[in-house]
Amino acid sequence: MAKKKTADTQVAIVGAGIAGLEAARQLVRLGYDPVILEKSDRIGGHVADWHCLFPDMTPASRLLDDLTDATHDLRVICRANIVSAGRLGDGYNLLLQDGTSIHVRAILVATGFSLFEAEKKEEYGYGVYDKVMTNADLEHWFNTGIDARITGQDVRRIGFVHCVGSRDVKAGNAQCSKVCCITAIKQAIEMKEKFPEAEIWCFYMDLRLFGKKYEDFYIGAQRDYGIHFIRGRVSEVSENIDGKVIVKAEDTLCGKPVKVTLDLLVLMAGMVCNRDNHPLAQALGLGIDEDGYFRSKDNIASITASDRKGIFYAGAATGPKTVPETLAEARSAALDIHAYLSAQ
Amino acid sequence: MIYQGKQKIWSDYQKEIPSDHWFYVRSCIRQSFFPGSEKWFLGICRDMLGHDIHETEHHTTCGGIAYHCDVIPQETAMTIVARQFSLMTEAGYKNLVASCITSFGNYIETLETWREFPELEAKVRENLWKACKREFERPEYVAHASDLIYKYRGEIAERAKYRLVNHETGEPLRVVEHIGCHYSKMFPHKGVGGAEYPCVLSGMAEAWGGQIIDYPERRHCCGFGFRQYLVKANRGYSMSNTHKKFESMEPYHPDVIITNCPGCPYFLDRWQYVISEQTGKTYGQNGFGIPVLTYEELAGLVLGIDPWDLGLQIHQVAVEPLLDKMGIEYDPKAKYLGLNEKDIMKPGLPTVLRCC
Amino acid sequence: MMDFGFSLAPSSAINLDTVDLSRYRKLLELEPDARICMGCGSCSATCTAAPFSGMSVRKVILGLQRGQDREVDRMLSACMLCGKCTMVCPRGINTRHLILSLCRICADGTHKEREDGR
Amino acid sequence: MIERIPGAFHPFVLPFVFGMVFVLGYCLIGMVRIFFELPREDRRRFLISLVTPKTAWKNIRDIFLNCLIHVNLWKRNRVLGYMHSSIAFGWFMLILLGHVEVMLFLPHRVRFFYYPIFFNFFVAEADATIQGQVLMFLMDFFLLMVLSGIILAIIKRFRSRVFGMRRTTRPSFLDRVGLYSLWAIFPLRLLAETFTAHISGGSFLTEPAGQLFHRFISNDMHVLPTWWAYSIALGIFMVVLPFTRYMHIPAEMLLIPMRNAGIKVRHPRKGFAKLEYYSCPNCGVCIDACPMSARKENLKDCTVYLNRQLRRGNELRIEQISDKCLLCGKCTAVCQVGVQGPELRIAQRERRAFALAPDYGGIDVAPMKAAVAGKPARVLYFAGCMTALTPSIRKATETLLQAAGIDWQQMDPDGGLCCGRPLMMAGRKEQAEQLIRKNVEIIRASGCDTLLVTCPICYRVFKESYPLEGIRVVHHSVFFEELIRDGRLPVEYTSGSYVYHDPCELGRGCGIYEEPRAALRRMGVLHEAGKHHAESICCGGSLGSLTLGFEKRKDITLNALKNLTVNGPETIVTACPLCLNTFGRYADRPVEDLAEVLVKHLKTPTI
Repeated sequence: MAKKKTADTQVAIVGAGIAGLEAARQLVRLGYDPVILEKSDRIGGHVADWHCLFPDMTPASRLLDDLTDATHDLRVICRANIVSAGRLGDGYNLLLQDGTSIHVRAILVATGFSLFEAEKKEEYGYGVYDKVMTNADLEHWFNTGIDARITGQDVRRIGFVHCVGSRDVKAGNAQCSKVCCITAIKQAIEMKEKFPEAEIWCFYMDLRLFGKKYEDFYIGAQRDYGIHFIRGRVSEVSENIDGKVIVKAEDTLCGKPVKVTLDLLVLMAGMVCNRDNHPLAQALGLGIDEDGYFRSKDNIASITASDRKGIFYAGAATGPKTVPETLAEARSAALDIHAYLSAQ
Repeated sequence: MIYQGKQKIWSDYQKEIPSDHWFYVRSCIRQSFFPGSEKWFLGICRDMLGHDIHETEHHTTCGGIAYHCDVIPQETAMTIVARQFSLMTEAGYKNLVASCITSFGNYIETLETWREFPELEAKVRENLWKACKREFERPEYVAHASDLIYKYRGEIAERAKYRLVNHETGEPLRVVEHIGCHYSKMFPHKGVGGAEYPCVLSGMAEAWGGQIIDYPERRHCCGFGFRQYLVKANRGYSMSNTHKKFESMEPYHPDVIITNCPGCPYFLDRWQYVISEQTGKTYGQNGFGIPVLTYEELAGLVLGIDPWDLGLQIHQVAVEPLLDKMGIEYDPKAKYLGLNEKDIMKPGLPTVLRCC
Repeated sequence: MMDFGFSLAPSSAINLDTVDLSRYRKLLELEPDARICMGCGSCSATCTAAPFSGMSVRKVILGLQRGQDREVDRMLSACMLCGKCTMVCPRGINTRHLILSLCRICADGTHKEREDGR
Repeated sequence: MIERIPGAFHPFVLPFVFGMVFVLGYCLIGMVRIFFELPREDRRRFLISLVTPKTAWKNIRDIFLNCLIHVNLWKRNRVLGYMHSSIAFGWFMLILLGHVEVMLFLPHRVRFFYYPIFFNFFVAEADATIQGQVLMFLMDFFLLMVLSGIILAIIKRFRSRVFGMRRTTRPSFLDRVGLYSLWAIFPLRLLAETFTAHISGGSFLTEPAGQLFHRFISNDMHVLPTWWAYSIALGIFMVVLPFTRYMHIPAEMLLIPMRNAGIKVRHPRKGFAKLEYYSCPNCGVCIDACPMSARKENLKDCTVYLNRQLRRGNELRIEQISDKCLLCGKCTAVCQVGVQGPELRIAQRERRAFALAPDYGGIDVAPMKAAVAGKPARVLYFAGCMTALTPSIRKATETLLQAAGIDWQQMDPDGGLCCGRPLMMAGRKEQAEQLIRKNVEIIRASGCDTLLVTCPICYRVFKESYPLEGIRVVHHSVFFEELIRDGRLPVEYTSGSYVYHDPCELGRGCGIYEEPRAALRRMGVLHEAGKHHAESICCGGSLGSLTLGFEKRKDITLNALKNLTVNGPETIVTACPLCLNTFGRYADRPVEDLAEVLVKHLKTPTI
């Protein structure tokens, strides 16, 4: 049921992360010629920085390659900044910072999330202590092998702090980021494989392992990799004279404070709403929830619909999502757009 | 430790401290523990640097000790605070500077509480009026005395006679800074540099040539804990906290500890003696302890004020090793000579801790 | 030593740097499944001995990893080996054998009273 | 018959004589040692039993029926039965008749114990008498019988499946030496007697065979070598016997009277235990019977291997085998000798050193005593730990007690002390006794005359180890069956079909098989499982096993379920909370406790 491509059936996709790219791929299949607006200078979003994806340890690059191959011929405008948007006819006119004006009949907001700035949790010393890094830094190291914080083979004790900037009212984000528990376990296993002699501790508040194969990951981490799990939030991190980090937490299951000296501490920085949501919401006239994510028309039946006609959402623009959820939502949004445009 | 990382955090916690016209409120206990400190605060800020700092003899306790010992309710504490504000209003000042960290915390806590619950402020105004027919304006700015010295650290550095540098080796002295808990742990934005890496004292030490040590237990409380110390049965717990700090800083071989709280220097100083008696362990070089100074005393030393005029002979831990390192000239014989060369008597010596 | 009427209090914190895990490691040789405990507490909830003693297999497994040997022994000596904990364990840990193995590990002389760092 | 060899001696008898003296000496010393390893009261009991006519007669009968005729084996497998009894009984008869011959013809040679064995060598047939002919006929007949058994044994060795045995043990090197020498004895005897048949006479077997041989070989040069070979085969067999599985032959002859005297395993390695594991014939029947054999990795953990390792003193394996076992008792039920696998294992577990011994001294039973004493009732119901996890049993039991108008109260409404049986099974007898003392206090405080239990594990220990004189300990299956019979629990017959699973502790443990079946027959069609009663298959959940993990028990349970459902029952019924829990996990059809079934069939009283 491919439709004939016409100039005014154009759809603008804001954000060239996996949600935007997947939606673009589906829209192309449906016969549209979407334009992708990306604020940074490259496509792929956060997944482009990731090494492997749980639960099957699929290389992130494979997913991205598939997506970029399928959207290869599309027009992607990088470093795009939507200055204003106005209703024009049955569509919208988007004005970019460089004066480019794009007329589209539907907009897909796939702006994703921002990674919580771990520096904000000052007590964890990210950016201050030599051996504290984030989950994103670790993925970068998996990809490139370059990080001053991991030197040589002498990494014998590693800690993972779950919920950094998630479920933390003081850090301005009360939401669970959904993926950090399983990411921590994934990364802990990867580290154990790289440093088999290492002892690894995961400090968690709750383990939220809801997805397919996640529990297997958890049991595997315990049984096969001997990773230790301590139920308790890290309260403070210090640095000792050797530059190692001393982590203090309460083992809430034991009811006692614990202290451990580590060679490396990985902070599982959570997902927070995209910092640029606000200006975009203002430009497009969209609602923002208290958590800073875009407000869907309905959180059960129409997550991908906005309050405004012709504007749709996909992926983490509306809240923390896993990769498969994001992809599914992107496909769903593409169908919604198709239905919307076909009905006009 | 990545210094730039700390600076980045400090930049988030800078206060615009007014440069002049302060109403000074003293501490209950500092005058007896470290009698030179408050005297020289005024001496330095008012007389040397020429700032307008006013104090009144009508000032009383802020109620902090009683409040933190669970002896009086918060409403009472707030009413006492309101009276201090009324004294300030009466004297025509808008900026309050407290000598005591607990007072500072108490003032800030009171103001923040009133901000959240205005009805409490109304109640306290009523209480104050009923009690002593007084009225007050809220201070525009509340600072701690160390904030002021921090602000004037550059001016002091310009007039410095000595620097925090080992005059023989030229190496910077290793300085441990200890911030009173009530300074910024309750309201990080009210302290210079926040709660995790406060820079109010480290800023002074660095401005005067010293090198700050970040040891693992730097955040830890000195152990005073009000109730913990005041009840004798709990004193071991109080001391254990201090002990934990010393054990943690020991590997860094600090030359001096500076503090900005009335209780902390007292406990960090006196417990060194008790710990040495109980465990046989001392933390300084050659059997000495680590000298513990208030920021005013340190400023005084840097400015070349005679150590015995600063009251350093009142300290349990001998300060002479520090004076020697800084190259400060002093008369050992004058150590126990008081006003008008009156002999204030040399105390008995501890069995373990070396004091002379 | 001078008597001040008070003295340094031992730390209640568990120092994972100094905790003696030899018993736990020995246990893992005999009962590797001790690793997969997720601390759900089913065992403690169903325990026949618990109402009389505070016995908890969950705490035993945890205590071993945190060097709480004294507490572990106290709990172990309350176990009646009824096996209900094994029946309810969602992870299928052979808790009954775990307890028996632990009782034996002490016999091998590896048992040391050890509290954090002292 | 006249003596052919003057002096009644020839050097070829020496191997036999040496072997015989060795084995007799060895066994005698062994018997004495075992006797003195028994505790003093057991020794007394044994001696008294030997002179008590009733047990003495029983001993003779049991030894004859079991050791010679192998009646139990006949019942199980006729071919195997025949094989064993033909060898054992045939051989026995050869020896007996040999002696008869000697006594009949050369009574002065009786004192040469080798004489009857090599009778045909030493004598020449002077005149054919009827007696002689009959004896010679019998000798040939029993020799043929033994030979037929040996042929079967050889076939069994290589094709055990023909005899219905799926798995059997692998003989050790010495076992093989013993086996081959045993196989060789009788063909060699046949040869020897055949070659001497023309001198010493023979019957239907040896005589024609002798004549046949003489057609090819006319001189007697080969006569002596065959007698040598026969003697050597006997000698080798006797010498290796104490170190092979054939030790079971003499050991069993002592085991039977000791068991009849009521002696039990008290020490893991000494006395009766030693006798038990020496009595194991290594036949391997227990391998197929063992429920753990559902998993291949457990094949070497059944009782026959325990016995073998006990003899070898392989401590590591002894511990592994002892700890893994479910203690279901199936091996004992199928064992021809009756080796008590579970008891032997518990004894090994008891031997283990534990630095940490539980101590229940701190448990205050006063509140529990006060609670039961507060409302005395005739029947005290002890639900037990396991029943707390299967509340359906407790509820059904309560309903039935109510319906029957029983004056009852529960002993452990808020959870009580453990009965102690799990501790016993783990080999921690002293600790179990602490719990027993405390529970007895509570039971006594209640003033009950009947202690009702729904858990066979508790039932067994209450029965066996609790000093509860004057109080009837009864399992609910028995108790409710009685009430049904007395008409106090009217039940309806419906179209349902059931299979009853015998819980190990209730069936093999306490001998209760029929009452639950009788109760079920009143409510519907009762099917039997493939293996049932004493040979029922453990559910796999048993507390007996210390080391079997959750995953590894699954196959055992599935195998037991397969056995239960061969006749297609709608519902699996058991009478044990642990079986219920275990089967419930994997069963493809409802699994219910007898009490639950009863409640469903309870006739509502018509008013």
